[in-house]
Amino acid sequence: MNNTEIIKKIKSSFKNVSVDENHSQRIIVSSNEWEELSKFLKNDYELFFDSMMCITGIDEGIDSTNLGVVYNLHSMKYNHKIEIYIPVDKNDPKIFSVEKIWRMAEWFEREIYDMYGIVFEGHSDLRRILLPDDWEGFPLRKDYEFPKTWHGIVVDKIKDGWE
Amino acid sequence: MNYFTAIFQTISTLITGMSVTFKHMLKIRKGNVTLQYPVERWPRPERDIGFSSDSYNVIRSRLTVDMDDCIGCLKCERACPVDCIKIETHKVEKGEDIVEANHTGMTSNGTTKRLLLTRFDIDMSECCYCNLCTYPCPEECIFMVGGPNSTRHEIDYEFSEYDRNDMIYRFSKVPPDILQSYAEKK
Amino acid sequence: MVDFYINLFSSIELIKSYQSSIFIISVLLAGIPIFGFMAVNALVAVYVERKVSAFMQDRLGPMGHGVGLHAGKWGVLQTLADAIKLLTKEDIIPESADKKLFLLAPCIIFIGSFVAFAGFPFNEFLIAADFNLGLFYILAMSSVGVIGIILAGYSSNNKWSLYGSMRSAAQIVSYEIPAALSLLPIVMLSGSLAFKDIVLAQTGSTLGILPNWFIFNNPFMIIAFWLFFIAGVAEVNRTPFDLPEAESELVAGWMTEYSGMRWAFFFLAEYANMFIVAGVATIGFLGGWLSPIPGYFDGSIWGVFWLVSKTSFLIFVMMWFRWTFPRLRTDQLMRMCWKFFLPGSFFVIIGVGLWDLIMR
Amino acid sequence: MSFQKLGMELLLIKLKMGGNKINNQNLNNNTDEEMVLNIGPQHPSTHGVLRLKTITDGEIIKKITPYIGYLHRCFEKHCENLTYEQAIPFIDRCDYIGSMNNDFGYAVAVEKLMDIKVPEKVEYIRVIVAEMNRIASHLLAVGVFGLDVGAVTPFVYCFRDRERILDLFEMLCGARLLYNYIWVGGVSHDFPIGWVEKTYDFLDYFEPKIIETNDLLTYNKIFIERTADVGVIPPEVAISYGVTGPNLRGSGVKWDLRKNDTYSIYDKFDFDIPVGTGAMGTIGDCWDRYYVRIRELEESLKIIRQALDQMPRDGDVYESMPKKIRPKAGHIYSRTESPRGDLGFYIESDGSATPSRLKLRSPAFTALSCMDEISKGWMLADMLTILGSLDIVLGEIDR
Repeated sequence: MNNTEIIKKIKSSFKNVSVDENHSQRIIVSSNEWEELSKFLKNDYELFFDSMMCITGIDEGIDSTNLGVVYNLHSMKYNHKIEIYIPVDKNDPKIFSVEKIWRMAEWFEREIYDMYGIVFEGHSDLRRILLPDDWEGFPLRKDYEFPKTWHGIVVDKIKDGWE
Repeated sequence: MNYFTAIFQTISTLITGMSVTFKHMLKIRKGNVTLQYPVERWPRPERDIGFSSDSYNVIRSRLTVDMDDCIGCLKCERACPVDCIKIETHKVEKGEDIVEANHTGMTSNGTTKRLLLTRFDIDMSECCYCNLCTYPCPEECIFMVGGPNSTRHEIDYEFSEYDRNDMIYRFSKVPPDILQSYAEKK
Repeated sequence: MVDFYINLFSSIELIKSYQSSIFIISVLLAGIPIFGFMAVNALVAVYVERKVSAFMQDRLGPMGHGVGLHAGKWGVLQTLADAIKLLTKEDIIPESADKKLFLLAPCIIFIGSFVAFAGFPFNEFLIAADFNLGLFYILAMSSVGVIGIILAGYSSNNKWSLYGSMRSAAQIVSYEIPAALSLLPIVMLSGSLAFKDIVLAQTGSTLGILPNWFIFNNPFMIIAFWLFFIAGVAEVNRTPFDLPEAESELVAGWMTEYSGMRWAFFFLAEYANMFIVAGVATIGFLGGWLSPIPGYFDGSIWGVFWLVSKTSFLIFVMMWFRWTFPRLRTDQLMRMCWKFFLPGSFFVIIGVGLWDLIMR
Repeated sequence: MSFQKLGMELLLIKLKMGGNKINNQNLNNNTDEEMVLNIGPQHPSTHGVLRLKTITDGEIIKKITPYIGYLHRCFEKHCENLTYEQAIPFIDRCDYIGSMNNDFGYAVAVEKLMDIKVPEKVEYIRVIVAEMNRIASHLLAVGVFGLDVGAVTPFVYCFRDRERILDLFEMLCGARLLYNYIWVGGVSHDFPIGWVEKTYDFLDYFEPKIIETNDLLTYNKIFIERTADVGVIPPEVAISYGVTGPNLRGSGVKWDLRKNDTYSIYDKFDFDIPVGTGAMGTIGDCWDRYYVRIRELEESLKIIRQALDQMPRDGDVYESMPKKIRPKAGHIYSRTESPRGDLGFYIESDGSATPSRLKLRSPAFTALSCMDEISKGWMLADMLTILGSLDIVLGEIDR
């Protein structure tokens, strides 16, 4: 199946799914429909997306009120791909966790939580993964401000004869 | 029966392995790969790219600047991914030569120098040897030493220092009185 | 040697009456050379080990260009430099360690191998304490060290050390059995537990050319030799049986927390144990201090030479093992002992017994 | 004061101060038989700075919780402030064992985003250096795996051969480990004169060395005992966890992006995809994963030989290199086969000279995430074997 066929197939079951205007290959789903759609994508006989390639968190910019999560899915059986984009509100970022469906999502979702603060509902172990547990803020958000000190250690570069 | 095959397999494979190491031990004179470092040095790779060797850098090594040729275009500073180059320039009146500061009007490529470089610092402790700064340079005055350039600068791999500040290489040699006068003008 | 010194001093009129001091002096005079030998043995063996490992790995190992700046020609001074470094290093005792046991452990390990050397003959006369139970004594003494290992692992209050010592205890205790059982055929053939008698039983030649060593006595003895040797390798914790210190698993096993001189004592003991295991194998199977060409090059000095060179060869084989093989796992180690080595050594005992019964 | 009395005094002081009490709290309410063991961050076989909190019962592993992030260098945040060219030195440093493959993946992704068609010669050069780097990376994986199991010598042999590849790379681009060689739209410079001949020499030299490694390690009975049947990853678990590369092929799944989702000019070469067959135990055990790597060495040699034979000798490597890299607004997810598996790049561009988002999907990250699943119930020594067989690079995991 090629991309348009996959999108058609998904659209036949899910009415609210829309194709991204800027990027025609991917589809946009609202976060409350993702739970059903993810199970459908995994279990449907013709789609059979058994492998998740990548989950990426995105900040749409300082002006936008949205964060987003991009899921890149792939079927080992049929060798076709689909990209799904789910926008979430910056103030209350919540999204269904697909940890139980694709196990690799466990760490990728933790990483996105770590970097963007998107909460994955139903995740078994949602902790920070790359940053220390006591880190404040979510660094990959565009409005993140770099801390001046960390535990009393001055972060700014101090070097003789430099600036 | 498995019991005895296991014993046999163990003995035969272990003896095979031991013969490999023993052969290596006997052939140590021919096969050794140790480089006895302070006495023997790493051989410089022969790199003949077919280019004019003046403009080419064969080894990722210490950065050097020919201050005679630098026109202060800041392209290398902008190309550096780790911001280890810092350049400060001052405008000089046309035709003014300041020989003691390597400001002599013309570069070897024939470009007129309009700016006096009061500061050209490279922090080699931060340099990541990516070579990105050498490509955009229009005068080919910033380069890494070694290889064909070794006629101009000797190859050196181990440029360690006791003080971290000594790793900041200051290429601009503007005498203090001139520096003072420009600071006042500003 | 002790008896020799006691006799010597007793014959001197001046100090004849101080019997107890004569005994102490004699023991010291016999013991100090052992300590010296252990130290020299460790120095040489460490150097050889480094060189052997380097050559097997296409490297050169320690090298140098001139004394002072580097470690001498071919790096011969390397181990000496290491010894000086270890002696001058800070001795760290972890705060939460059980201090008394922590300090006691290296002593016990060292004493274990030191005492075993007391019964070890270098030739017919050169033996610190000659007694008629030599083989039995050395087998008993070589397992004293395990107490030290357990103490070291327990007292360090470190989980890696604990793992190392537990593994070590299980391993050494298990491998004692096949090691001892595979030495039994020697006792059967020579009819004695004294080293002197064992070696004397191997004089002469067999099959015309071969020396009449026990290893050539019958095919079962070859199996017995390898069983003992491999069990011995396991007993001194060398690769492929180096689970107690398994550097890639347990950091350094039971010696993780030790540093400086205490750690050097472990090292000294390890190489001394290697020498003892190789030496017992030499005496038991390879004719001890007898020359490989029967009838030639025999004598006291030659005897020491033959014994040390045969033993060194076996130590080299141990090093060869170490730089070739991967390490076993705990359960595999135990399985190997109980399923292969123990039945094997019983089989050898029966075989040697039958052979002796039928052929002689 | 007598000594006895002094001793009593000291004892009393000690008791008042709480004595030698060791702070021995029961972590996580374990039962008496369980023990928490911290493996790492400083441990000889964690392949970097990785901390594994293991709950053990004797030597049996009950649970593993990996803690990563000790090498976190804010790679993704950093890339948002760098131009596309400047990002390459940082991408080099992610998987520092297979830098060429990282650059390759990145270059392919950006070229797809910008619709650049690179000349054939550049493609050949890229394939050759990427496969050379794959050999170097697999040599390290094989050698270090041997080291984890306890064999030191294969490690040194592997490094000896790897050094030759690094020498060739030094001749090629001046750097030995972090090359910055493959650029968007081209490579930083052409092969130097004599490099191709030296590469042929290396191929001839290297082929018998694989047999030697097999003799020394692969078919060694102790090694087989240690690795066969240990740490089996069933295929469905591997796919679900996103385990890719040699680890997935070790589980018997014939999946290689170079063949199945081909990029660059890999479709021009004739090579096999080695998969685990369970020759010494179960399909998907440590030995299979190890042996897939050994076989891949041979396949890479094949590819290099073909590429060197077919490569056009003339041509400009800078031909298609853009003056300024400013992709139009858009995004791309592109993946290539790095020595460790699928190396994905998600790049989102807003039309400026810097990417607005650059995500690196690291294959070692997913491989490590299934650590807990596959090593439960094995012994401590096996756990480190399994970790070694996954061939992780912490620089790539932590980014």
